[in-house]
Amino acid sequence: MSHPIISVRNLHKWYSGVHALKGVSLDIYPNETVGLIGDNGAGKSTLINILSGVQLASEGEIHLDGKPVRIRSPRDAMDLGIETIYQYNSMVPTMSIARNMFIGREPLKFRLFGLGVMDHKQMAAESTDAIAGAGLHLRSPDALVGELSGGQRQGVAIARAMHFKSRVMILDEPTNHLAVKETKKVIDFVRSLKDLNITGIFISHNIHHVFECCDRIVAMARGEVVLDKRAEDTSMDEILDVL
Amino acid sequence: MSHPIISVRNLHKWYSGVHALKGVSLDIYPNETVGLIGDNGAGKSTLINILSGVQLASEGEIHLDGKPVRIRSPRDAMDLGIETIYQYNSMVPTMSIARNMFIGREPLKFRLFGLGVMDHKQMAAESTDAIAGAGLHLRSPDALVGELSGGQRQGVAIARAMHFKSRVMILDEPTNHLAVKETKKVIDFVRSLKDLNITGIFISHNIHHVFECCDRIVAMARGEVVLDKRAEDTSMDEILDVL
Amino acid sequence: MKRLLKIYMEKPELAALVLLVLLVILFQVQSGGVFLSANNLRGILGILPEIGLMVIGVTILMICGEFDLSVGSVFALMPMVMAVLMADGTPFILAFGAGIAACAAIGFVNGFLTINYNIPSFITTLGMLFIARSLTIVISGGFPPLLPNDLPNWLFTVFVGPGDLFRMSFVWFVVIAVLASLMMSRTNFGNWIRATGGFLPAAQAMGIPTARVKIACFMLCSMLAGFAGMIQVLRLGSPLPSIGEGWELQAVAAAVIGGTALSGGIGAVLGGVIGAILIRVIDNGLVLSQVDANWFKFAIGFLTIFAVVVNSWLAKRAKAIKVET
Amino acid sequence: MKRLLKIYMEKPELAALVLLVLLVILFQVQSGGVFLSANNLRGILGILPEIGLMVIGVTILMICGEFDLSVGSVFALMPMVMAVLMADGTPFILAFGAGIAACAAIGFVNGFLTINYNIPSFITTLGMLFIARSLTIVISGGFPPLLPNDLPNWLFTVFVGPGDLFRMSFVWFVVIAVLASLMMSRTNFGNWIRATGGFLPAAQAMGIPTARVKIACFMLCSMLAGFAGMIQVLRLGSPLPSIGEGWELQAVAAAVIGGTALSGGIGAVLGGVIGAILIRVIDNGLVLSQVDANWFKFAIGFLTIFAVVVNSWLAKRAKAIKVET
Amino acid sequence: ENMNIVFTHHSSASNTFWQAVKKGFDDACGKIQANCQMIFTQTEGSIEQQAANMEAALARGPDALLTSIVDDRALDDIVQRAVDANVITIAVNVDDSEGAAGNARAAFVGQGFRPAGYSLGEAMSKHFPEEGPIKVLVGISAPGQNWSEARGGGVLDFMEDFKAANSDRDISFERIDSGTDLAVTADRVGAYLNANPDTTAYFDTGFWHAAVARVLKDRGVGPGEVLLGGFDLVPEAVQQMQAGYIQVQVDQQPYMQGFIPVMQAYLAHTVDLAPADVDTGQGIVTPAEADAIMELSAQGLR
Ligand SMILES: Nc1ncnc2c1ncn2[C@@H]1O[C@H](COP(=O)(O)OP(=O)(O)OP(=O)(O)O)[C@@H](O)[C@H]1O
Ligand SMILES: Nc1ncnc2c1ncn2[C@@H]1O[C@H](COP(=O)(O)OP(=O)(O)OP(=O)(O)O)[C@@H](O)[C@H]1O
Ligand SMILES: [Mg+2]
Ligand SMILES: [Mg+2]
Repeated sequence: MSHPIISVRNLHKWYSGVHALKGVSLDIYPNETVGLIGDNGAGKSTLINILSGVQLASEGEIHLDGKPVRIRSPRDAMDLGIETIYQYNSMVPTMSIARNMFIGREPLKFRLFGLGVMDHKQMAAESTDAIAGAGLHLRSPDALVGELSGGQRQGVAIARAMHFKSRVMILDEPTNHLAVKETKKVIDFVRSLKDLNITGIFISHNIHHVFECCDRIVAMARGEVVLDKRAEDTSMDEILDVL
Repeated sequence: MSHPIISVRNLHKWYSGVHALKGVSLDIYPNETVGLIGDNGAGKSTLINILSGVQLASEGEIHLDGKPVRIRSPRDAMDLGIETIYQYNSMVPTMSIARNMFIGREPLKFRLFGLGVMDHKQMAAESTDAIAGAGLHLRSPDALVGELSGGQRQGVAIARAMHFKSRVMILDEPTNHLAVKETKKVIDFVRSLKDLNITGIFISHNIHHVFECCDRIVAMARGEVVLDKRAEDTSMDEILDVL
Repeated sequence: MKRLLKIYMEKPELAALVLLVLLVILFQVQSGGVFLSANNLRGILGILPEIGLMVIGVTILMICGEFDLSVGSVFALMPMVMAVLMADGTPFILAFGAGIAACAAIGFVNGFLTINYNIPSFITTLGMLFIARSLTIVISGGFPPLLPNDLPNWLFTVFVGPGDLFRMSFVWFVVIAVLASLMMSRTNFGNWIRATGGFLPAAQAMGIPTARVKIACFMLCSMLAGFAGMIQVLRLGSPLPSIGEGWELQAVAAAVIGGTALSGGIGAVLGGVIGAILIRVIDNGLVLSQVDANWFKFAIGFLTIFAVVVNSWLAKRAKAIKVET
Repeated sequence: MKRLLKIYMEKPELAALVLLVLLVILFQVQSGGVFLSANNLRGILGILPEIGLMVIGVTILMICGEFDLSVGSVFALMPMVMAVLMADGTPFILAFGAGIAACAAIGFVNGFLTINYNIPSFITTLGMLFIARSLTIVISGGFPPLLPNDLPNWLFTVFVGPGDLFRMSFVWFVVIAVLASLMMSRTNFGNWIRATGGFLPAAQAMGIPTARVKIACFMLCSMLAGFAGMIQVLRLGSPLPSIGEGWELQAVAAAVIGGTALSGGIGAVLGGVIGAILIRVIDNGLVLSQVDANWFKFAIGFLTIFAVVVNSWLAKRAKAIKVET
Repeated sequence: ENMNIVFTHHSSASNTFWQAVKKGFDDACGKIQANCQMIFTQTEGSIEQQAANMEAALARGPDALLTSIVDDRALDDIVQRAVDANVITIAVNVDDSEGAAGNARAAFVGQGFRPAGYSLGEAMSKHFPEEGPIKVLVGISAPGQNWSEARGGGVLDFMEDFKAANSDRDISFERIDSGTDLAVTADRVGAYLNANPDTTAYFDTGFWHAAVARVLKDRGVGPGEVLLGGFDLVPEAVQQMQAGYIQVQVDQQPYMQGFIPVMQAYLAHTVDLAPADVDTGQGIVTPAEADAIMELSAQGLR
């Protein structure tokens, strides 16, 4: 078997008075899609927030391609090729859809030390495409995100992540708020990650969805990994049991 | 058949440049549970926000028990016996769970013109019960809501609504963020509404859930009602078709 | 032990208390023991209730998510209304009623405009700052009337307590602070204020009459500021139209030093009180430490920032203590 | 047509423009035609760039979600630094560089403390207000030096344009306003500023270096304030340590009148500019309308609130227009 | 042992006039090797801050307290306590309007606001045109603040008297809120002069009319076409006197106001000589003296 692309060793996380991760170790292999499930408050979001640089671990190590890395900010994670869809929307409500799509990664007509003039046309065109690609029907890329319905917002977040495909893709409950068709699109997308050479981590409370699109299933409870099996080696019942 | 408990006539809603409800008419009968489904942005949340007083309709009428009513604020709706779980969490993150449970309906030891001294003990005890009743395990009722995981927060919202059972209960995508067991608890709760003499409106993108616990199914698309049938008279396929 | 320390340090108002003690020690040494002398304490405690009462109102309003820049002007307006009325022969108690009513009216206008037109209270109350100050000058005609001699000073400004250390105003201050503190922590109204400031949509969705709650806080804030102004005027014996200028920023600073968040929802009356004491102590201590006049403001600014930085640093330390709660 | 009206009215900066036109007409009539006379315009346009430049910085900082109360003091500090250096024989250009560097340093400290200790910028910059003012007094030793006679006034204060209507400072103002406006709407940096102020967690999650963006805005704000102060001193010819007192609140008011939200994320440079013009027009127009000295502040306060109320009312009307967009 | 002397007043450190007082105060203290402290307020004109500063300063038990008495009542009690505690107390710059009858202070060094305003008006009236209407504008720099209202009031008192004395002429006067900021005063008074080009004279209650002089120059209005007068000999004002735009300026000799009371306190402390009232000068300065003053002013002596 190949070497793990991400390898997490003995990760601990303390939030003030809460011990949210109690020594989590986990290996994720290239081009595999891992389904992460677990009770409410099990620590799933905490784990992936650490991987995507939103939070800092209190203890433990992260290795990428076998090399130890320090992920101190979301920028670090992105630079390492980790793209994330967060459980709670990471959209700026006072900005338009098109601008939200490209925050931090604006296409520039002209650049100097990373700053430059944005290409509004390209942004509008690409975001229209990306949103259509996610199966969403929206009025215009200039609508404010704050004026979208819950599902529409989630759809934009997904469209953004799909547009900026990366080496590793983390999706934290992406299908919440989504309607039937859009949910199907997301599941298909997750399933297609493998073909695109992308490693995926998919969090969901819907075991059907997890089994539909994941190769390996990791279950967490109370801050620890309690089950880690290939999808074909386990069953829904076993998983419901450990939770 | 009995008279409708809530009857909505020709409801229109304009958000600045968006015509979100285009003449919705709907009758809801006592002790029935209505499943409301529809695409993202169909206008479901808008409709129920109007029923629960969070938003004002631009046009149209609402009748309760056959009498026209004006619901100008959430307080009005509550006074009419309408209790709501919102799609986006209606919790104050900087306050404790116990305080959040009872916002606006604090048990008082002593009162004068509606103001008085809160009974902290009762609040702690009742909220502990309510949360356990919703199947949630939380550290203490004094934890801040802002420090809970996504599912834990949703659980508190559900516990609150279950605790303050009312005549009409509206649930806007209540199972989002919830883990398997908690989801089941919610479905059971919705199913039990009938026995408690409560009328329910249940919004979900999970058609299985809707069929599991609703008597009647209403589908919306682009601000209009496009299907309104009893659950036994329709099928998942028919519904997927109209959406 | 560790757990207690953690719980203690996480409360910003208690962190401010640590700082207060440190500063008191520093100034006591710096001033060669004068700082804690009865004479000096008498001076500090004489003024404290005036800024303190104002800070209580401002703190509550900030917890409710709003902001009041007009307190300094209301501080001057209320006693001027009283003085003008009393100069016309109105008895004290009626003049007092009229003054408080004027403050309540100003608070109401602040709240009504802010909520009804959905504009930032920063602007409403900034406008009111000018309006109330202007009214003060207009009704005084530029030169304030003299106060009559038969005022109930025994109720507000006489010295009481062991060694005549306090003025009566201090008793008022303590009583009102305790009541306000109880209101915030024990009554449902306090819960509503906190919810309204913490997350307005949630408070509204839960049926709290948020508009009325906010207006009530605006009115309370104005009335406390006016009451404080009256006490000062009784103490000084002269209704000056210029008192209270710049106090609005000091009051906000005191509330923030005591741990109240500018964005609302977080804070405690006790914190505001400690913040007010800190500000008075800094001011007085710097005078006693004979800081050079030109550097005086520097020291004030520096210590204000320092207080909040230490507060924030202590809270961070507390969070890092690993004890399960 | 209806749609255009709607789009137009929904922009708060354009609503402010309507108000501006109305006020200009009002004052023109009130003053019997003096208001728009060349002489009076020359007066308004002379002082406008100074408050205007400050407002540009404050607006951008507010869009970024922060707040600066120290601008008024920096306004005084920068020219004082220059004057003291020039009195020692430093050439203008070097003194200018040193002044701007001092401003940048102050902005940096503001930003660094605010972000690193996670404290409200209200407090950091309130402290800095005192500190910078104190430094201004300290370096001048209480007695400001006279300016040398060979200053490049032609670059900043000479009259230019048709009928000598503008000063050069106005050209600077327009150029900087246009550049700032373009930066906010066209560059990725502008996008970052707006995202940082709009919803900080989202901006962070998307990998924007929010700390650096905020610090840059603080520095920009301080530098613009200092630059404005220098222009004023060149115009008036004397570096007084007291200039700019109270301007910080005016600058915030101008930004809000122009539609910038105090909570960040919303606003436009153009709005701030219009707000600044409105404030100057109100001030000037009231003098021409011969408002009594005691009522002057009343009128200022009233019109400030009125401007924002009208703005908010127009936006509400616009929202109620039923046109699909 | 060295004397401890404190000086409290109602002005803030950015006020140039009071910096000159401070210089005199510090120089005098150096001469007698006293331990001296001048306490400014944080807000210009804040009497309540001044009172608080006085209380704090008294807690240290100084030998002498020098203070301005800007209000007839607000400081009485504190001064009385100081006197009772045997602190040598001298009023400087401003006194109780009833003088020694209204306040327990031992003596007064300086010149009252109101009389100063009156003499400013009187001195300026020599420049008024012999005939034709007279239109005067008085800029109240800080409405509601004693120093500004009193100075303005003094000018207006004179104008009333002048009007009564010249009942056959058309004499009018007006007050505006002129602000305490060079730029703001320039803008406001500039606007007023646009609307009322026939204005005879403008009086400022501070020195901010120096900026008005610049406006007039920018507009090409010659010196003397609008008469300007105000208070305090800051360099800006002296410059404009040299240029001819300012006709009369009231000076109170700030350096002297800082210096003299220290000497008096010293004598009272060492040899028990009672402090006596000192008038720090008639105070009216005209352009003829401007050049000489400029030199002193640059050294902070006037
Ligand atoms: N900011 C915080 N402060 C304190 N405790 C926190 C914070 N965020 C999360 N927690 C706690 O950490 C634990 C793990 O939370 P986490 O969000 O990782 O759960 P999760 O597995 O994602 O749950 P869910 O499925 O409900 O989203 C929970 O007990 C939660 O209460
Ligand atoms: N505040 C708002 N301003 C402008 N438009 C809005 C606003 N809120 C909702 N809308 C629009 O109204 C329409 C209906 O929104 P609504 O939230 O009712 O949809 P929904 O059926 O609840 O969708 P979802 O399943 O995604 O929650 C959408 O097109 C949405 O973009
Ligand atoms: Mg989670
Ligand atoms: Mg919805």
